[in-house]
Amino acid sequence: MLAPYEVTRSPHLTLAVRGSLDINTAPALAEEVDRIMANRPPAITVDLGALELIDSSGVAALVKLYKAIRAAGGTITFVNTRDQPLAIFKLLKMDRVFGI
Amino acid sequence: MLAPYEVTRSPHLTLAVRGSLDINTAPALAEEVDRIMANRPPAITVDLGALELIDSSGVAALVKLYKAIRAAGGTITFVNTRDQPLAIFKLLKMDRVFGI
Amino acid sequence: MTAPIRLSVPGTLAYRAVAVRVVAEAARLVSSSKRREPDNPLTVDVTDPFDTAVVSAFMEIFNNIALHAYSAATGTIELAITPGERQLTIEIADTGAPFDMTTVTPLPDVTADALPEGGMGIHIATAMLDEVSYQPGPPNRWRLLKRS
Amino acid sequence: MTAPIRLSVPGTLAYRAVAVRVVAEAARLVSSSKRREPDNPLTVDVTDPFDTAVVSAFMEIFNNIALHAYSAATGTIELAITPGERQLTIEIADTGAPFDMTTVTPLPDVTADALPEGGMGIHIATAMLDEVSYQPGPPNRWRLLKRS
Ligand SMILES: Nc1ncnc2c1ncn2[C@@H]1O[C@H](COP(=O)(O)OP(=O)(O)O)[C@@H](O)[C@H]1O
Ligand SMILES: Nc1ncnc2c1ncn2[C@@H]1O[C@H](COP(=O)(O)OP(=O)(O)O)[C@@H](O)[C@H]1O
Repeated sequence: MLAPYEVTRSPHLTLAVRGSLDINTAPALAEEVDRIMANRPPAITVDLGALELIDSSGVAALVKLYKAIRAAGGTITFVNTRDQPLAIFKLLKMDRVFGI
Repeated sequence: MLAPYEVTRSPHLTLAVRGSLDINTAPALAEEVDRIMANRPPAITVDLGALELIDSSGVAALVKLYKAIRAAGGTITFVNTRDQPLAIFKLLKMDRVFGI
Repeated sequence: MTAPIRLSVPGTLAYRAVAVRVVAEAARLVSSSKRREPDNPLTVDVTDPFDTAVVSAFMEIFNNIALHAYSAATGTIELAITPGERQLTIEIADTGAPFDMTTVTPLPDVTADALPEGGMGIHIATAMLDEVSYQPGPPNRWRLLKRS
Repeated sequence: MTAPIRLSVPGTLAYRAVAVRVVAEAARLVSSSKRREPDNPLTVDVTDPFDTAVVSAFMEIFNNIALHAYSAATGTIELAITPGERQLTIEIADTGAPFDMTTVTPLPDVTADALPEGGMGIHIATAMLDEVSYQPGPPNRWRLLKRS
Protein backbone atom coordinates (compact mmCIF):
# COMPACT_ATOMS: atom_id res chain seq x y z
CA MET A 1 0.00 0.00 0.00
CA LEU A 2 1.06 3.55 -0.67
CA ALA A 3 1.77 5.74 2.34
CA PRO A 4 -1.00 8.31 2.72
CA TYR A 5 1.45 11.16 2.07
CA GLU A 6 4.62 12.15 0.26
CA VAL A 7 7.11 14.83 1.24
CA THR A 8 9.14 16.68 -1.39
CA ARG A 9 11.75 19.26 -0.42
CA SER A 10 12.59 20.99 -3.65
CA PRO A 11 11.91 23.55 -4.87
CA HIS A 12 9.59 24.08 -1.88
CA LEU A 13 8.76 21.90 1.09
CA THR A 14 5.54 20.18 0.11
CA LEU A 15 3.46 17.59 1.91
CA ALA A 16 1.14 15.83 -0.51
CA VAL A 17 -1.58 13.84 1.22
CA ARG A 18 -3.45 11.22 -0.77
CA GLY A 19 -6.18 8.63 -0.55
CA SER A 20 -7.87 8.59 2.83
CA LEU A 21 -6.62 10.52 5.86
CA ASP A 22 -8.53 8.88 8.66
CA ILE A 23 -8.33 7.23 12.01
CA ASN A 24 -6.28 4.42 10.48
CA THR A 25 -3.84 6.51 8.45
CA ALA A 26 -3.56 9.73 10.48
CA PRO A 27 -1.04 8.26 12.99
CA ALA A 28 1.49 7.72 10.16
CA LEU A 29 1.03 11.32 9.06
CA ALA A 30 1.44 12.55 12.64
CA GLU A 31 4.84 10.83 12.79
CA GLU A 32 5.82 12.46 9.52
CA VAL A 33 4.78 15.83 10.94
CA ASP A 34 7.18 15.29 13.84
CA ARG A 35 10.00 14.61 11.37
CA ILE A 36 9.07 17.68 9.34
CA MET A 37 8.96 19.93 12.41
CA ALA A 38 12.38 18.76 13.60
CA ASN A 39 13.82 21.06 10.89
CA ARG A 40 11.65 24.04 11.86
CA PRO A 41 10.75 24.78 8.22
CA PRO A 42 9.91 28.44 7.45
CA ALA A 43 7.14 27.40 5.03
CA ILE A 44 5.23 24.36 3.91
CA THR A 45 2.67 23.68 1.22
CA VAL A 46 0.09 20.99 1.95
CA ASP A 47 -1.22 19.60 -1.31
CA LEU A 48 -4.59 17.90 -0.86
CA GLY A 49 -5.22 17.34 -4.58
CA ALA A 50 -5.04 13.56 -4.24
CA LEU A 51 -6.89 13.42 -0.92
CA GLU A 52 -10.24 11.74 -1.47
CA LEU A 53 -11.55 11.28 2.08
CA ILE A 54 -10.88 12.76 5.49
CA ASP A 55 -12.43 12.16 8.90
CA SER A 56 -12.13 14.11 12.15
CA SER A 57 -8.92 12.26 13.04
CA GLY A 58 -7.41 13.37 9.75
CA VAL A 59 -8.54 16.94 10.36
CA ALA A 60 -6.93 16.78 13.81
CA ALA A 61 -3.61 15.69 12.26
CA LEU A 62 -3.66 18.66 9.86
CA VAL A 63 -4.66 21.02 12.68
CA LYS A 64 -1.64 19.81 14.65
CA LEU A 65 0.64 20.52 11.71
CA TYR A 66 -0.93 23.96 11.27
CA LYS A 67 -0.41 24.80 14.94
CA ALA A 68 3.17 23.50 15.00
CA ILE A 69 4.22 25.46 11.92
CA ARG A 70 2.63 28.64 13.19
CA ALA A 71 4.10 28.20 16.68
CA ALA A 72 7.53 27.92 15.04
CA GLY A 73 6.88 31.17 13.14
CA GLY A 74 6.45 29.46 9.76
CA THR A 75 3.74 29.71 7.15
CA ILE A 76 1.48 26.95 5.86
CA THR A 77 -0.51 26.94 2.63
CA PHE A 78 -3.19 24.45 1.67
CA VAL A 79 -3.70 23.84 -2.05
CA ASN A 80 -5.99 21.81 -4.31
CA THR A 81 -8.52 20.83 -1.63
CA ARG A 82 -11.52 19.17 -3.26
CA ASP A 83 -14.71 17.15 -2.83
CA GLN A 84 -15.31 15.48 0.55
CA PRO A 85 -12.31 17.05 2.34
CA LEU A 86 -13.39 20.49 1.10
CA ALA A 87 -16.91 19.90 2.40
CA ILE A 88 -15.51 18.92 5.81
CA PHE A 89 -13.28 22.00 6.09
CA LYS A 90 -16.19 24.21 5.13
CA LEU A 91 -18.50 22.57 7.62
CA LEU A 92 -15.94 23.05 10.40
CA LYS A 93 -15.36 26.64 9.22
CA MET A 94 -11.70 25.82 8.87
CA ASP A 95 -11.68 26.72 5.19
CA ARG A 96 -11.04 30.41 5.89
CA VAL A 97 -8.48 29.73 8.59
CA PHE A 98 -6.61 27.42 6.23
CA GLY A 99 -7.03 29.86 3.33
CA ILE A 100 -8.83 27.24 1.27
CA MET B 1 -18.59 7.43 -14.77
CA LEU B 2 -15.95 6.72 -17.38
CA ALA B 3 -16.88 4.35 -20.17
CA PRO B 4 -15.10 1.04 -19.68
CA TYR B 5 -13.12 1.53 -22.90
CA GLU B 6 -11.58 4.11 -25.21
CA VAL B 7 -10.94 3.80 -28.93
CA THR B 8 -8.08 5.68 -30.58
CA ARG B 9 -7.49 5.53 -34.33
CA SER B 10 -4.10 7.05 -34.79
CA PRO B 11 -1.40 6.02 -35.32
CA HIS B 12 -2.96 2.53 -34.93
CA LEU B 13 -6.46 1.40 -34.12
CA THR B 14 -6.37 0.74 -30.39
CA LEU B 15 -9.09 -0.33 -28.00
CA ALA B 16 -8.09 0.45 -24.42
CA VAL B 17 -10.29 -1.29 -21.86
CA ARG B 18 -10.23 -0.05 -18.29
CA GLY B 19 -11.69 -0.65 -14.86
CA SER B 20 -13.97 -3.64 -14.75
CA LEU B 21 -15.16 -5.52 -17.82
CA ASP B 22 -18.03 -7.52 -16.46
CA ILE B 23 -21.64 -8.47 -16.82
CA ASN B 24 -22.62 -4.84 -16.22
CA THR B 25 -20.10 -3.17 -18.52
CA ALA B 26 -19.57 -5.77 -21.26
CA PRO B 27 -22.77 -4.83 -23.19
CA ALA B 28 -21.38 -1.31 -23.79
CA LEU B 29 -18.16 -2.80 -25.11
CA ALA B 30 -20.08 -5.20 -27.35
CA GLU B 31 -21.81 -2.22 -28.98
CA GLU B 32 -18.46 -0.54 -29.50
CA VAL B 33 -17.17 -3.74 -31.12
CA ASP B 34 -20.04 -3.55 -33.63
CA ARG B 35 -19.06 0.03 -34.49
CA ILE B 36 -15.41 -0.98 -34.82
CA MET B 37 -16.22 -3.93 -37.10
CA ALA B 38 -18.37 -1.79 -39.39
CA ASN B 39 -15.06 -0.49 -40.82
CA ARG B 40 -13.52 -3.95 -41.23
CA PRO B 41 -10.19 -2.83 -39.71
CA PRO B 42 -7.11 -4.79 -40.90
CA ALA B 43 -5.57 -4.69 -37.41
CA ILE B 44 -6.45 -3.74 -33.85
CA THR B 45 -4.51 -3.53 -30.62
CA VAL B 46 -6.41 -4.25 -27.42
CA ASP B 47 -4.70 -2.53 -24.52
CA LEU B 48 -5.65 -4.11 -21.19
CA GLY B 49 -3.15 -2.11 -19.10
CA ALA B 50 -5.89 -0.29 -17.21
CA LEU B 51 -8.20 -3.30 -16.91
CA GLU B 52 -8.38 -4.32 -13.26
CA LEU B 53 -11.13 -6.94 -13.27
CA ILE B 54 -12.80 -9.21 -15.78
CA ASP B 55 -15.49 -11.85 -15.48
CA SER B 56 -16.69 -14.49 -17.93
CA SER B 57 -19.04 -11.98 -19.59
CA GLY B 58 -16.08 -9.70 -20.20
CA VAL B 59 -14.05 -12.58 -21.59
CA ALA B 60 -16.96 -13.42 -23.91
CA ALA B 61 -17.00 -9.84 -25.22
CA LEU B 62 -13.28 -10.00 -26.04
CA VAL B 63 -13.69 -13.45 -27.62
CA LYS B 64 -16.40 -12.02 -29.87
CA LEU B 65 -14.08 -9.21 -30.95
CA TYR B 66 -11.28 -11.73 -31.58
CA LYS B 67 -13.54 -13.91 -33.72
CA ALA B 68 -14.96 -10.97 -35.66
CA ILE B 69 -11.55 -9.52 -36.50
CA ARG B 70 -10.18 -12.90 -37.58
CA ALA B 71 -13.29 -13.69 -39.63
CA ALA B 72 -12.74 -10.39 -41.45
CA GLY B 73 -9.13 -11.37 -42.17
CA GLY B 74 -7.65 -8.88 -39.70
CA THR B 75 -5.15 -9.27 -36.90
CA ILE B 76 -5.66 -8.60 -33.20
CA THR B 77 -2.97 -8.03 -30.59
CA PHE B 78 -3.48 -7.95 -26.82
CA VAL B 79 -1.02 -5.86 -24.81
CA ASN B 80 -0.34 -5.03 -21.14
CA THR B 81 -2.61 -7.70 -19.64
CA ARG B 82 -2.04 -7.88 -15.89
CA ASP B 83 -3.20 -9.16 -12.52
CA GLN B 84 -6.70 -10.64 -12.31
CA PRO B 85 -7.46 -10.50 -16.05
CA LEU B 86 -4.13 -12.23 -16.77
CA ALA B 87 -4.98 -14.96 -14.25
CA ILE B 88 -8.35 -15.51 -15.93
CA PHE B 89 -6.89 -15.77 -19.44
CA LYS B 90 -4.29 -18.24 -18.17
CA LEU B 91 -6.88 -20.32 -16.39
CA LEU B 92 -9.00 -20.48 -19.53
CA LYS B 93 -5.89 -21.26 -21.62
CA MET B 94 -6.70 -18.26 -23.77
CA ASP B 95 -3.37 -16.59 -23.00
CA ARG B 96 -1.59 -18.45 -25.81
CA VAL B 97 -4.41 -17.99 -28.29
CA PHE B 98 -4.44 -14.27 -27.56
CA GLY B 99 -0.61 -14.13 -27.60
CA ILE B 100 -0.54 -12.79 -24.05
CA MET C 1 -38.78 -0.49 -2.26
CA THR C 2 -36.22 -3.24 -2.37
CA ALA C 3 -34.89 -4.98 0.74
CA PRO C 4 -32.25 -3.15 2.78
CA ILE C 5 -28.57 -3.93 2.46
CA ARG C 6 -27.52 -5.57 5.70
CA LEU C 7 -23.93 -5.74 6.83
CA SER C 8 -22.53 -7.14 10.04
CA VAL C 9 -18.85 -6.71 10.85
CA PRO C 10 -16.66 -7.04 13.94
CA GLY C 11 -16.62 -3.67 15.67
CA THR C 12 -12.96 -2.84 15.12
CA LEU C 13 -11.16 -0.35 12.93
CA ALA C 14 -9.87 -3.15 10.68
CA TYR C 15 -13.43 -3.47 9.33
CA ARG C 16 -13.98 0.25 8.91
CA ALA C 17 -13.02 0.32 5.23
CA VAL C 18 -15.44 -2.42 4.28
CA ALA C 19 -18.32 -0.72 6.10
CA VAL C 20 -17.53 2.68 4.59
CA ARG C 21 -17.37 1.11 1.15
CA VAL C 22 -20.82 -0.44 1.52
CA VAL C 23 -22.31 2.82 2.76
CA ALA C 24 -20.66 4.78 -0.05
CA GLU C 25 -22.11 2.41 -2.63
CA ALA C 26 -25.55 2.58 -1.02
CA ALA C 27 -25.40 6.39 -1.09
CA ARG C 28 -24.50 6.22 -4.75
CA LEU C 29 -27.56 4.06 -5.41
CA VAL C 30 -29.67 6.98 -4.18
CA SER C 31 -27.73 9.96 -5.52
CA SER C 32 -27.14 8.55 -8.97
CA SER C 33 -30.49 6.88 -9.43
CA LYS C 34 -31.12 9.10 -12.45
CA ARG C 35 -27.74 8.43 -14.04
CA ARG C 36 -27.50 4.84 -12.80
CA GLU C 37 -24.53 3.28 -14.53
CA PRO C 38 -22.58 0.14 -13.84
CA ASP C 39 -19.46 0.77 -11.83
CA ASN C 40 -16.09 -0.68 -11.10
CA PRO C 41 -16.32 -2.94 -8.03
CA LEU C 42 -12.81 -1.87 -7.04
CA THR C 43 -13.37 1.84 -6.69
CA VAL C 44 -16.04 4.05 -5.17
CA ASP C 45 -16.41 7.62 -6.31
CA VAL C 46 -17.45 9.93 -3.45
CA THR C 47 -17.73 13.33 -5.12
CA ASP C 48 -21.49 13.89 -5.25
CA PRO C 49 -22.53 16.13 -2.28
CA PHE C 50 -25.10 13.57 -1.13
CA ASP C 51 -22.54 10.76 -1.04
CA THR C 52 -20.03 13.09 0.61
CA ALA C 53 -22.44 13.93 3.42
CA VAL C 54 -23.48 10.34 4.06
CA VAL C 55 -19.95 8.96 4.04
CA SER C 56 -18.58 11.79 6.20
CA ALA C 57 -21.23 11.23 8.85
CA PHE C 58 -21.00 7.47 8.80
CA MET C 59 -17.22 7.42 9.19
CA GLU C 60 -17.51 9.41 12.43
CA ILE C 61 -20.23 7.22 13.88
CA PHE C 62 -18.33 4.05 12.99
CA ASN C 63 -15.08 5.37 14.47
CA ASN C 64 -16.88 6.29 17.69
CA ILE C 65 -18.48 2.87 18.08
CA ALA C 66 -15.19 1.05 17.48
CA LEU C 67 -13.25 3.40 19.78
CA HIS C 68 -15.67 4.42 22.49
CA ALA C 69 -18.56 1.92 22.66
CA TYR C 70 -16.20 -1.03 22.15
CA SER C 71 -13.28 0.37 24.14
CA ALA C 72 -13.54 -2.42 26.73
CA ALA C 73 -15.37 -5.43 25.30
CA THR C 74 -15.75 -5.89 21.57
CA GLY C 75 -18.70 -7.11 19.53
CA THR C 76 -20.27 -6.63 16.14
CA ILE C 77 -21.62 -3.60 14.33
CA GLU C 78 -24.87 -4.33 12.47
CA LEU C 79 -25.97 -2.09 9.64
CA ALA C 80 -29.29 -1.96 7.81
CA ILE C 81 -29.02 0.44 4.91
CA THR C 82 -32.16 1.33 3.02
CA PRO C 83 -31.76 3.24 -0.22
CA GLY C 84 -35.07 4.92 -1.04
CA GLU C 85 -36.25 7.01 -3.95
CA ARG C 86 -35.04 10.26 -2.48
CA GLN C 87 -33.41 9.32 0.81
CA LEU C 88 -31.04 6.93 2.50
CA THR C 89 -31.55 5.47 5.96
CA ILE C 90 -28.77 3.80 7.90
CA GLU C 91 -29.65 1.91 11.07
CA ILE C 92 -26.71 0.86 13.21
CA ALA C 93 -26.72 -1.41 16.23
CA ASP C 94 -23.88 -2.22 18.60
CA THR C 95 -23.72 -4.02 21.93
CA GLY C 96 -21.00 -1.85 23.44
CA ALA C 97 -21.14 0.67 26.27
CA PRO C 98 -24.00 3.15 25.95
CA PHE C 99 -23.42 6.87 26.43
CA ASP C 100 -25.47 9.98 26.94
CA MET C 101 -25.52 11.98 23.72
CA THR C 102 -26.90 15.05 25.50
CA THR C 103 -23.54 15.44 27.27
CA VAL C 104 -21.75 16.01 23.98
CA THR C 105 -20.94 19.73 23.92
CA PRO C 106 -21.37 21.76 20.74
CA LEU C 107 -18.22 22.62 18.82
CA PRO C 108 -16.89 26.03 19.96
CA ASP C 109 -16.34 28.73 17.34
CA VAL C 110 -13.43 27.90 15.12
CA THR C 111 -10.80 30.63 14.73
CA ALA C 112 -7.12 30.61 13.75
CA ASP C 113 -6.23 30.64 17.44
CA ALA C 114 -8.82 28.08 18.57
CA LEU C 115 -8.72 25.08 16.32
CA PRO C 116 -10.18 21.87 17.74
CA GLU C 117 -8.18 18.64 17.74
CA GLY C 118 -11.08 16.46 18.86
CA GLY C 119 -14.77 16.50 19.63
CA MET C 120 -15.67 17.07 15.99
CA GLY C 121 -17.23 13.70 15.18
CA ILE C 122 -20.80 14.03 16.44
CA HIS C 123 -20.88 17.59 15.15
CA ILE C 124 -19.89 16.46 11.64
CA ALA C 125 -22.48 13.68 11.67
CA THR C 126 -25.39 15.85 12.77
CA ALA C 127 -24.47 18.73 10.46
CA MET C 128 -24.13 16.46 7.41
CA LEU C 129 -27.42 14.61 7.87
CA ASP C 130 -31.11 15.46 8.09
CA GLU C 131 -31.75 13.22 11.09
CA VAL C 132 -29.49 11.55 13.65
CA SER C 133 -31.01 9.65 16.53
CA TYR C 134 -29.35 7.53 19.19
CA GLN C 135 -31.07 5.18 21.58
CA PRO C 136 -28.82 3.74 24.29
CA GLY C 137 -29.09 -0.02 24.75
CA PRO C 138 -27.98 -2.71 24.76
CA PRO C 139 -28.11 -2.82 21.86
CA ASN C 140 -27.35 0.83 21.22
CA ARG C 141 -29.20 1.98 18.12
CA TRP C 142 -28.28 4.78 15.74
CA ARG C 143 -30.56 5.92 12.97
CA LEU C 144 -29.10 8.20 10.32
CA LEU C 145 -31.20 9.72 7.57
CA LYS C 146 -30.23 11.85 4.61
CA ARG C 147 -32.66 13.22 2.02
CA SER C 148 -31.49 13.85 -1.51
CA MET D 1 -11.50 -16.21 15.26
CA THR D 2 -13.60 -13.10 14.94
CA ALA D 3 -17.23 -13.12 13.86
CA PRO D 4 -17.95 -13.48 10.14
CA ILE D 5 -18.77 -10.52 7.95
CA ARG D 6 -22.41 -10.84 6.98
CA LEU D 7 -23.89 -9.08 3.99
CA SER D 8 -27.40 -9.27 2.64
CA VAL D 9 -28.28 -7.56 -0.64
CA PRO D 10 -31.12 -7.73 -3.15
CA GLY D 11 -30.22 -10.41 -5.70
CA THR D 12 -29.81 -8.14 -8.71
CA LEU D 13 -26.83 -6.99 -10.72
CA ALA D 14 -27.16 -3.46 -9.30
CA TYR D 15 -25.84 -4.83 -6.00
CA ARG D 16 -23.02 -6.82 -7.55
CA ALA D 17 -20.37 -4.14 -7.03
CA VAL D 18 -21.08 -3.79 -3.33
CA ALA D 19 -20.91 -7.57 -2.79
CA VAL D 20 -17.70 -7.91 -4.80
CA ARG D 21 -16.18 -5.05 -2.83
CA VAL D 22 -16.95 -6.71 0.50
CA VAL D 23 -15.55 -10.04 -0.68
CA ALA D 24 -12.41 -8.35 -2.03
CA GLU D 25 -11.83 -6.64 1.30
CA ALA D 26 -12.39 -9.89 3.21
CA ALA D 27 -9.89 -11.66 0.95
CA ARG D 28 -7.40 -8.91 1.65
CA LEU D 29 -7.86 -9.42 5.40
CA VAL D 30 -6.57 -12.97 4.88
CA SER D 31 -3.92 -12.44 2.20
CA SER D 32 -2.37 -9.39 3.76
CA SER D 33 -2.60 -10.48 7.38
CA LYS D 34 1.20 -10.26 7.60
CA ARG D 35 1.44 -6.82 6.03
CA ARG D 36 -1.86 -5.57 7.48
CA GLU D 37 -2.03 -1.90 6.72
CA PRO D 38 -4.89 0.57 6.79
CA ASP D 39 -6.38 1.16 3.39
CA ASN D 40 -8.36 3.65 1.45
CA PRO D 41 -12.08 2.91 1.85
CA LEU D 42 -12.66 4.08 -1.72
CA THR D 43 -10.43 1.63 -3.53
CA VAL D 44 -9.74 -2.08 -3.31
CA ASP D 45 -6.53 -3.48 -4.65
CA VAL D 46 -7.01 -6.94 -6.17
CA THR D 47 -3.51 -7.90 -7.31
CA ASP D 48 -2.51 -10.56 -4.79
CA PRO D 49 -3.11 -14.05 -6.30
CA PHE D 50 -5.25 -15.08 -3.34
CA ASP D 51 -7.51 -12.04 -3.68
CA THR D 52 -7.61 -12.53 -7.44
CA ALA D 53 -8.79 -16.12 -7.10
CA VAL D 54 -11.45 -15.34 -4.50
CA VAL D 55 -12.85 -12.34 -6.35
CA SER D 56 -12.82 -14.11 -9.73
CA ALA D 57 -14.77 -17.05 -8.36
CA PHE D 58 -17.22 -14.97 -6.37
CA MET D 59 -18.10 -12.71 -9.30
CA GLU D 60 -19.18 -15.74 -11.34
CA ILE D 61 -21.27 -17.24 -8.57
CA PHE D 62 -22.96 -13.90 -7.88
CA ASN D 63 -23.69 -13.29 -11.58
CA ASN D 64 -25.21 -16.75 -11.86
CA ILE D 65 -27.49 -16.30 -8.87
CA ALA D 66 -28.71 -12.89 -10.08
CA LEU D 67 -29.18 -14.13 -13.66
CA HIS D 68 -30.19 -17.76 -13.38
CA ALA D 69 -31.49 -18.46 -9.85
CA TYR D 70 -33.40 -15.15 -9.77
CA SER D 71 -34.39 -15.12 -13.45
CA ALA D 72 -38.10 -15.36 -12.55
CA ALA D 73 -38.72 -14.21 -8.98
CA THR D 74 -36.19 -12.09 -7.15
CA GLY D 75 -35.02 -12.22 -3.54
CA THR D 76 -31.96 -11.54 -1.46
CA ILE D 77 -28.44 -12.92 -1.54
CA GLU D 78 -27.05 -13.60 1.93
CA LEU D 79 -23.32 -13.83 2.46
CA ALA D 80 -21.38 -15.01 5.51
CA ILE D 81 -17.70 -14.41 4.95
CA THR D 82 -15.26 -15.83 7.46
CA PRO D 83 -11.65 -14.69 7.20
CA GLY D 84 -9.47 -17.23 8.99
CA GLU D 85 -5.76 -17.40 9.72
CA ARG D 86 -4.92 -19.08 6.44
CA GLN D 87 -8.23 -19.42 4.62
CA LEU D 88 -11.38 -17.64 3.62
CA THR D 89 -14.85 -19.19 3.62
CA ILE D 90 -17.78 -17.64 1.82
CA GLU D 91 -21.24 -19.06 2.44
CA ILE D 92 -23.95 -17.83 0.11
CA ALA D 93 -27.68 -18.41 0.37
CA ASP D 94 -30.39 -17.50 -2.12
CA THR D 95 -34.07 -18.39 -2.37
CA GLY D 96 -34.17 -18.59 -6.16
CA ALA D 97 -34.62 -21.55 -8.46
CA PRO D 98 -32.36 -24.49 -7.63
CA PHE D 99 -30.37 -26.27 -10.35
CA ASP D 100 -28.42 -29.46 -10.76
CA MET D 101 -24.72 -28.68 -10.75
CA THR D 102 -23.84 -32.14 -12.08
CA THR D 103 -25.40 -31.17 -15.41
CA VAL D 104 -22.84 -28.40 -15.94
CA THR D 105 -20.51 -29.71 -18.62
CA PRO D 106 -16.75 -29.24 -18.34
CA LEU D 107 -15.21 -26.55 -20.52
CA PRO D 108 -14.04 -28.04 -23.85
CA ASP D 109 -10.39 -27.57 -24.87
CA VAL D 110 -9.72 -24.00 -25.80
CA THR D 111 -8.05 -23.43 -29.17
CA ALA D 112 -7.88 -20.49 -31.58
CA ASP D 113 -10.72 -22.06 -33.56
CA ALA D 114 -12.85 -23.06 -30.57
CA LEU D 115 -13.15 -20.21 -28.16
CA PRO D 116 -16.09 -20.33 -25.75
CA GLU D 117 -18.48 -17.41 -25.40
CA GLY D 118 -20.29 -18.79 -22.38
CA GLY D 119 -20.34 -21.65 -19.92
CA MET D 120 -17.11 -20.45 -18.30
CA GLY D 121 -18.47 -19.31 -14.93
CA ILE D 122 -18.67 -22.50 -12.90
CA HIS D 123 -15.38 -23.61 -14.42
CA ILE D 124 -13.64 -20.41 -13.29
CA ALA D 125 -15.10 -20.70 -9.79
CA THR D 126 -14.07 -24.32 -9.23
CA ALA D 127 -10.61 -23.86 -10.75
CA MET D 128 -9.86 -20.76 -8.67
CA LEU D 129 -10.93 -22.21 -5.30
CA ASP D 130 -10.00 -25.16 -3.11
CA GLU D 131 -13.59 -26.16 -2.40
CA VAL D 132 -16.92 -25.31 -4.03
CA SER D 133 -20.08 -26.96 -2.82
CA TYR D 134 -23.68 -26.32 -3.79
CA GLN D 135 -26.74 -27.62 -1.99
CA PRO D 136 -30.03 -26.98 -3.80
CA GLY D 137 -32.77 -25.53 -1.61
CA PRO D 138 -34.67 -23.43 -0.89
CA PRO D 139 -32.57 -21.81 0.26
CA ASN D 140 -29.85 -22.79 -2.17
CA ARG D 141 -26.51 -22.81 -0.37
CA TRP D 142 -23.06 -22.29 -1.83
CA ARG D 143 -19.92 -22.76 0.20
CA LEU D 144 -16.68 -21.45 -1.27
CA LEU D 145 -13.33 -22.04 0.40
CA LYS D 146 -9.89 -20.79 -0.52
CA ARG D 147 -6.71 -21.59 1.43
CA SER D 148 -3.85 -19.13 1.41
N1 LIG E 1 -20.79 5.45 20.00
C1 LIG E 1 -20.32 5.99 21.15
N2 LIG E 1 -20.27 5.25 22.26
C2 LIG E 1 -19.81 5.77 23.40
N3 LIG E 1 -19.39 7.04 23.52
C3 LIG E 1 -19.43 7.83 22.45
C4 LIG E 1 -19.90 7.36 21.21
N4 LIG E 1 -19.82 8.37 20.31
C5 LIG E 1 -19.35 9.43 20.98
N5 LIG E 1 -19.10 9.12 22.26
C6 LIG E 1 -18.61 10.06 23.30
O1 LIG E 1 -18.84 11.39 22.84
C7 LIG E 1 -17.62 12.12 22.76
C8 LIG E 1 -17.65 13.08 21.58
O2 LIG E 1 -17.58 12.34 20.36
P1 LIG E 1 -17.02 13.04 19.05
O3 LIG E 1 -17.79 14.29 18.82
O4 LIG E 1 -17.03 12.05 17.95
O5 LIG E 1 -15.52 13.44 19.37
P2 LIG E 1 -14.25 12.54 19.76
O6 LIG E 1 -14.57 11.13 19.40
O7 LIG E 1 -13.15 13.12 18.94
O8 LIG E 1 -14.06 12.75 21.23
C9 LIG E 1 -16.53 11.06 22.70
O9 LIG E 1 -15.31 11.52 23.20
C10 LIG E 1 -17.12 9.95 23.54
O10 LIG E 1 -16.90 10.18 24.90
N1 LIG F 1 -26.88 -20.22 -9.25
C1 LIG F 1 -27.45 -20.83 -10.30
N2 LIG F 1 -28.77 -21.04 -10.31
C2 LIG F 1 -29.36 -21.66 -11.34
N3 LIG F 1 -28.69 -22.09 -12.42
C3 LIG F 1 -27.36 -21.91 -12.47
C4 LIG F 1 -26.68 -21.27 -11.42
N4 LIG F 1 -25.37 -21.24 -11.74
C5 LIG F 1 -25.24 -21.82 -12.92
N5 LIG F 1 -26.44 -22.25 -13.40
C6 LIG F 1 -26.67 -22.99 -14.65
O1 LIG F 1 -25.44 -23.55 -15.06
C7 LIG F 1 -25.09 -23.07 -16.36
C8 LIG F 1 -23.58 -22.89 -16.48
O2 LIG F 1 -23.16 -21.80 -15.70
P1 LIG F 1 -21.81 -21.05 -16.05
O3 LIG F 1 -20.70 -22.04 -16.10
O4 LIG F 1 -21.62 -19.94 -15.09
O5 LIG F 1 -21.99 -20.46 -17.51
P2 LIG F 1 -23.07 -19.39 -18.07
O6 LIG F 1 -23.66 -18.68 -16.90
O7 LIG F 1 -22.23 -18.52 -18.96
O8 LIG F 1 -24.06 -20.21 -18.85
C9 LIG F 1 -25.89 -21.80 -16.56
O9 LIG F 1 -26.15 -21.54 -17.92
C10 LIG F 1 -27.15 -22.10 -15.77
O10 LIG F 1 -28.05 -22.85 -16.55
